[in-house]
Amino acid sequence: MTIASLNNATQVELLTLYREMLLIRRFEEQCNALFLQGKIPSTLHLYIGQEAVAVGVCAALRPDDYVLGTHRPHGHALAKGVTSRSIMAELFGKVTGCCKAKGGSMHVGDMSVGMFPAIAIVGANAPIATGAALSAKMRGSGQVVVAFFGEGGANEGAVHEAMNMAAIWKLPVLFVCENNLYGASTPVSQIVAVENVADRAVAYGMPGVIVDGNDVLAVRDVTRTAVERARAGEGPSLIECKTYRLCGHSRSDACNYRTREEEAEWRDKDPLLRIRKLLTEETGLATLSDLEQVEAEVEAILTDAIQFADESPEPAPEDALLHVFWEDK
Amino acid sequence: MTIASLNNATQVELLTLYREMLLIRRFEEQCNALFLQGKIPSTLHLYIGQEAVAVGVCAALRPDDYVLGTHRPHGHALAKGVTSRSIMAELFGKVTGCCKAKGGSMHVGDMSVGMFPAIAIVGANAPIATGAALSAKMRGSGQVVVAFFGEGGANEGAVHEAMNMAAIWKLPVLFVCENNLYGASTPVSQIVAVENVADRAVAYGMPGVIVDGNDVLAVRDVTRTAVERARAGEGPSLIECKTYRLCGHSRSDACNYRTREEEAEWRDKDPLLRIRKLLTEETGLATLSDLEQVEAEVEAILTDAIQFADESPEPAPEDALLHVFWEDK
Amino acid sequence: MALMTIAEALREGIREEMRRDPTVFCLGEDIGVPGGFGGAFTVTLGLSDEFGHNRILDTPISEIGIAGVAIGAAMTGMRPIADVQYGDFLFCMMDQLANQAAKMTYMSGGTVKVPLVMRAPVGSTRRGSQHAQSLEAFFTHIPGLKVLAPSTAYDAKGLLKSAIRDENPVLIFEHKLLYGSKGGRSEKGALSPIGEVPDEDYTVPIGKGAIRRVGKDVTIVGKLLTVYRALEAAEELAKEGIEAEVIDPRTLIPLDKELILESVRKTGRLVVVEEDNLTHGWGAEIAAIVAEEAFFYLDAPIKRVASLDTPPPFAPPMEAYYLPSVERVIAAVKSQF
Amino acid sequence: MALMTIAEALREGIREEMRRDPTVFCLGEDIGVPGGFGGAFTVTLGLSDEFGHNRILDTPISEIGIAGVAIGAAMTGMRPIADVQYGDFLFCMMDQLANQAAKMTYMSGGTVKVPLVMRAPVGSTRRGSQHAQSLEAFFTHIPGLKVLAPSTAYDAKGLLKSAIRDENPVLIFEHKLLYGSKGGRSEKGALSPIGEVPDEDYTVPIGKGAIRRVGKDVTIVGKLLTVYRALEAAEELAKEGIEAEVIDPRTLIPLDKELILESVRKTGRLVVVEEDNLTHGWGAEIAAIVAEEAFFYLDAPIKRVASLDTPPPFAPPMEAYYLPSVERVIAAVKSQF
Ligand SMILES: Cc1ncc(C[n+]2csc(CCOP(=O)(O)OP(=O)(O)O)c2C)c(N)n1
Ligand SMILES: Cc1ncc(C[n+]2csc(CCOP(=O)(O)OP(=O)(O)O)c2C)c(N)n1
Ligand SMILES: [Mg+2]
Ligand SMILES: [Mg+2]
Repeated sequence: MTIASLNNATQVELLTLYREMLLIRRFEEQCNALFLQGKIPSTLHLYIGQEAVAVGVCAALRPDDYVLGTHRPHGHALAKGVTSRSIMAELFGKVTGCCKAKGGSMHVGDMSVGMFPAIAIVGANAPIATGAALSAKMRGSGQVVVAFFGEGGANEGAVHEAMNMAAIWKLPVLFVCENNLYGASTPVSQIVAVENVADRAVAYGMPGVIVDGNDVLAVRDVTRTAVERARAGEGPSLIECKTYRLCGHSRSDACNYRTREEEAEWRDKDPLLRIRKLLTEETGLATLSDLEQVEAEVEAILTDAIQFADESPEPAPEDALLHVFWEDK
Repeated sequence: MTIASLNNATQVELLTLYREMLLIRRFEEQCNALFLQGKIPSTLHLYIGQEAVAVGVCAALRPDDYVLGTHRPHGHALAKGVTSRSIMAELFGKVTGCCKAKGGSMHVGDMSVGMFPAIAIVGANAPIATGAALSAKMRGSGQVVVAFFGEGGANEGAVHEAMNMAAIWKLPVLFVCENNLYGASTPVSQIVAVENVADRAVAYGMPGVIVDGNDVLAVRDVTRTAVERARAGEGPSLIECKTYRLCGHSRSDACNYRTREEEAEWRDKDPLLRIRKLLTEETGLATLSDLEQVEAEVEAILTDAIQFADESPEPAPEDALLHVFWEDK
Repeated sequence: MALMTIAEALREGIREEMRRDPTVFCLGEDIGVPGGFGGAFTVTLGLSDEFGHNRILDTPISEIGIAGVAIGAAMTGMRPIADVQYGDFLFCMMDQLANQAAKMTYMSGGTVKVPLVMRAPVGSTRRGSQHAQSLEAFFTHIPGLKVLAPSTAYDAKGLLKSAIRDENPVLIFEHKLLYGSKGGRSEKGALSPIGEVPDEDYTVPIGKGAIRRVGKDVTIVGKLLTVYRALEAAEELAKEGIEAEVIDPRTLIPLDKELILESVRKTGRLVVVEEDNLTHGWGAEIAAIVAEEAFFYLDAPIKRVASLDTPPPFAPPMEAYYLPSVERVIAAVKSQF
Repeated sequence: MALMTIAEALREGIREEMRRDPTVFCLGEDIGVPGGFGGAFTVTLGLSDEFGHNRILDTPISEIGIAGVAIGAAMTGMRPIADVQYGDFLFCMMDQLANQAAKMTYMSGGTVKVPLVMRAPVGSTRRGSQHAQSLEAFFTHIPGLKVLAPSTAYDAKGLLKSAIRDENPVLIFEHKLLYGSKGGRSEKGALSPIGEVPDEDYTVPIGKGAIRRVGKDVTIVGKLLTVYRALEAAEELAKEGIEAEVIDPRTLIPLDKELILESVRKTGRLVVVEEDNLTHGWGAEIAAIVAEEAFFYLDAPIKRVASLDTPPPFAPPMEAYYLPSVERVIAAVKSQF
């Protein structure tokens, strides 16, 4: 393994990326189980299979940069630093949740770590990201903003308006399209006539980059380039991450709109397998016991988060009346 | 003058194009005067300077093809064959108007000649055009649909959604962008970061064509190509016509956001001057007296239209209650 | 007669109309993908097997486009039935519905028609603020739209058929908890108002309400799910000797105003129950009509029971508190005596 | 004290707040282009001379984008004032306003705020159906938004300043015929409610209505232009011995309910006048509140005077018939005696 293929990542960095990806994977698997147990009353869109995108992108960000997630936001939120406890408690519908149980799965966020409340109207987060980037520019804060959206969401008018405005004002925002080949049940080939969503960047005069979304280092590196550009005042980028959802669209989805063969192919490209292999077989940077230690850390975090969520109190019914306006506290 | 530069147009064809362009020009000039005289109670967005676009495009259409206009629709409507009488009466607010005085300037249309009621919400006509094209395809009618919009309107989300849907379904629709350099007071350079609006066609996998919008033959010819493609089931095209509005955006616009020099330059490129020159000096296909005859014809049409409008009755106040639903007649 | 859920009844209604009229077609997100869901709530499930993918047309996620395409198709000889996965997304296509579809016939002086149907699920089902709203009041305020709200399988099919045959844009609101309580996509807390649906062709006329329970002491007007809340409340109230008349307008625009006024003239009391948030909600108009047109018959203040004036909250205890409960209906009625 | 039109008062209000607070900025179409219009109705005219084009930001024609950008900026430390050229275009940005701006604070459990101002002109002025609507009722029904409707220069400036300093999304409806009747962009039929505006800093509190005329026989509630229609009607009625109290709520959400209830308790009669179309309009809520909370004080049916339930027609005779006239207000009041 040459240094180049590691993209200069150190062992510590790689293990950190691995830990974050694993945390998301295990968090989502636990969610699924807890949903089936009736602990989570919310609907759920899980991030299984796409971990390298959120983790790779957020690895290239500063803590004070902003991320805007989607209806599938747990991965975005965890990667940006929202705690497992506060997300899990939110899903359980507990007052200790990151949105005090007002939001639920589709709206998790925590502005104190730069994660906007996630937005479940597909595409609607893009213009808000452009606005945050305008604000960063106006305030001279040097912050960069990331809007995640799917290849399905790319066809929303909101995304078009947002990209155009970001481009004309050269705003520090990254439009990260997670192309997981399906929007709910609909394959990308049915809803986009071009080869790549990134091809749309030329329509706005911004760079369009395509990256293997299951390769966390590759994602991190293209993001770094785009972030540098953005911070230098050179404007937005569109990054398309080719990936796959290794789970249903939402709960109770048997995925009959895709083949078992296709799923198997992508399971072989599982981003977790990939980074594990990189760390062990390919570079020898980590031993199996290093990985086990990471796994143990992750399990401890999740056990704690679940316990925390489980033991946290439910909101009082009348809490529904709070927070309609900022002053209602 | 070679045959090529005439694009095989015959004398009769050329004189017809000239007549239609002149009709629009004079119609709009009369509107302006009539507005100042208090005869027209409506707001007005005039088409002066852009005549070659509507006329060139519509010259490539069949009578049963559809056109969707904008807030600046008189030219589109006249070119598609709506009568001067019925448009003028509409502007006067008379029951004989093409919309029975319900619509006004911004909504003129007549479906019996394929002109949709114009839509004054910028960009909103594009998805409706896509729907009409879907319908044409489903009905197997062979009809083609044209949606006009400005370079300003190109930044509406509605246009993005419409173009994408038309592309994936290979629908017979032409998106004709009239780039007249300004959207109201705002110059195109401030709102689009790319050189040409037509560059956006690649985002949808459709052809993007740029044409001199003041050259009626050039417009007609690129439209013909796109129409053939559309009728052959090969899908939509985006045609950008570079042109200029030789008048204010709407009534009471002193155009102080652009220079008198720029205006003078474009006045030299006036599409009417151009076709006159082509007909006389360049090809000798018409004499000055031929042109004068056309002018006389146009004046007669307009005199009649104005008289018709003037003498037509106003609607009864209670007519306001009609037509909310189809059955309210 | 077959027993059907509302989802099934809607599906059969679409099927029959598509068989009858080749210009009828469906469009929407995930409505016909092989192996897919048949729309968010299974209404179009299996229809592409019979009608193919040209007539059960899957769209990109482009709500402006879906509405616009439906309008353009409707204006040129087709009869589209458009599906929006959650009513909340109607806001994304609001311009197309409010400024285009609703006004086209009028602006054109009655020269064009827009015979489209738009179906939208509403209701709060633990999905948080953006997948839970009841949006009826936004659309009943737009002249040029007809607005339907079926609460039984019989009405769902009959009204849908009327809507498809109507020459105007018709919006049908369907409640998520009324589609039926079985199947993979069914919702927690769903009622299963399985009902008899005739095998032969029938329609339910647009503009006619229904009396769901006869009573003489108070008129309760509900719609969609709150019809059932009202009926439950009425049963409780009957135990205490208060006989409530429960009215289901079924059609919100045009409204069967006389049915409500007649009932109030008899009972002297009105309670309006709806799931939308209270202020400037649909119920305000019902109250205003009665306060003008049956004023002298009223024996007690008009009461409205609705959701709180908050966005829909996620957590179940807050959601339950937010929604109009049977208890709140009972309390409102009792306060009038 | 200076005499100002509403357009001037708004402009001065923006100017003062932009001087006071560097986070305040304006965005919209054609608001600051040199040589341009200063917005569709001159409110921002000249402001870019003082504040430059970064703070008076011209946007593309992208309403979703304008609203979204305002939200994103507001959530991250700025205080945007967004301009929509005609209120009708609010439908294009409806999702951003209704699903995003209004719900963000709530969905986040009160952890984020969205201090944005959106200004929108309303009213029918011979432009046809898509440039004439009064959209208040759509937005007063969305929990999480504050909605203002100033009808005098004093209130316009004072309320705008309160809106800019508010931590929530605030929508300000301005009537095209109230901006002032002079200048190149003024409208036919415009009133010129030129009023005194203090030179020193002042605000008008959000949530406080105003009694524009004191009376004892009937309460007329109007807003924006219909305040003036109501006042005119009141003068006529006074000639016949009927003394009307005219109330201008100024703030639609939150509403100064007590002011209205108190007046109705005194007069026993209520007429609500608004320019929006009648059915499910803003006035329905006012009627519903009174029919519940002041029921026992009412001596006559509650009347509403509004535009017809049609889209706005173009031709002047139809437009005049469509709009709520002084005559219709007078007739409504008289019907109560
Ligand atoms: C405006 C809007 N339309 C439709 C939906 C329903 N919906 C939720 S997720 C989804 C599919 C999204 O596909 P994509 O953008 O590719 O993201 P993915 O789910 O694949 O992550 C749809 C249609 C929505 N939430 N918002
Ligand atoms: C959705 C919407 N936003 C704004 C407007 C107001 N408006 C009318 S015309 C216009 C400029 C349009 O520019 P462009 O699309 O270039 O067309 P042009 O006027 O140059 O023909 C604007 C902003 C509108 N009518 N609709
Ligand atoms: Mg996807
Ligand atoms: Mg233009």
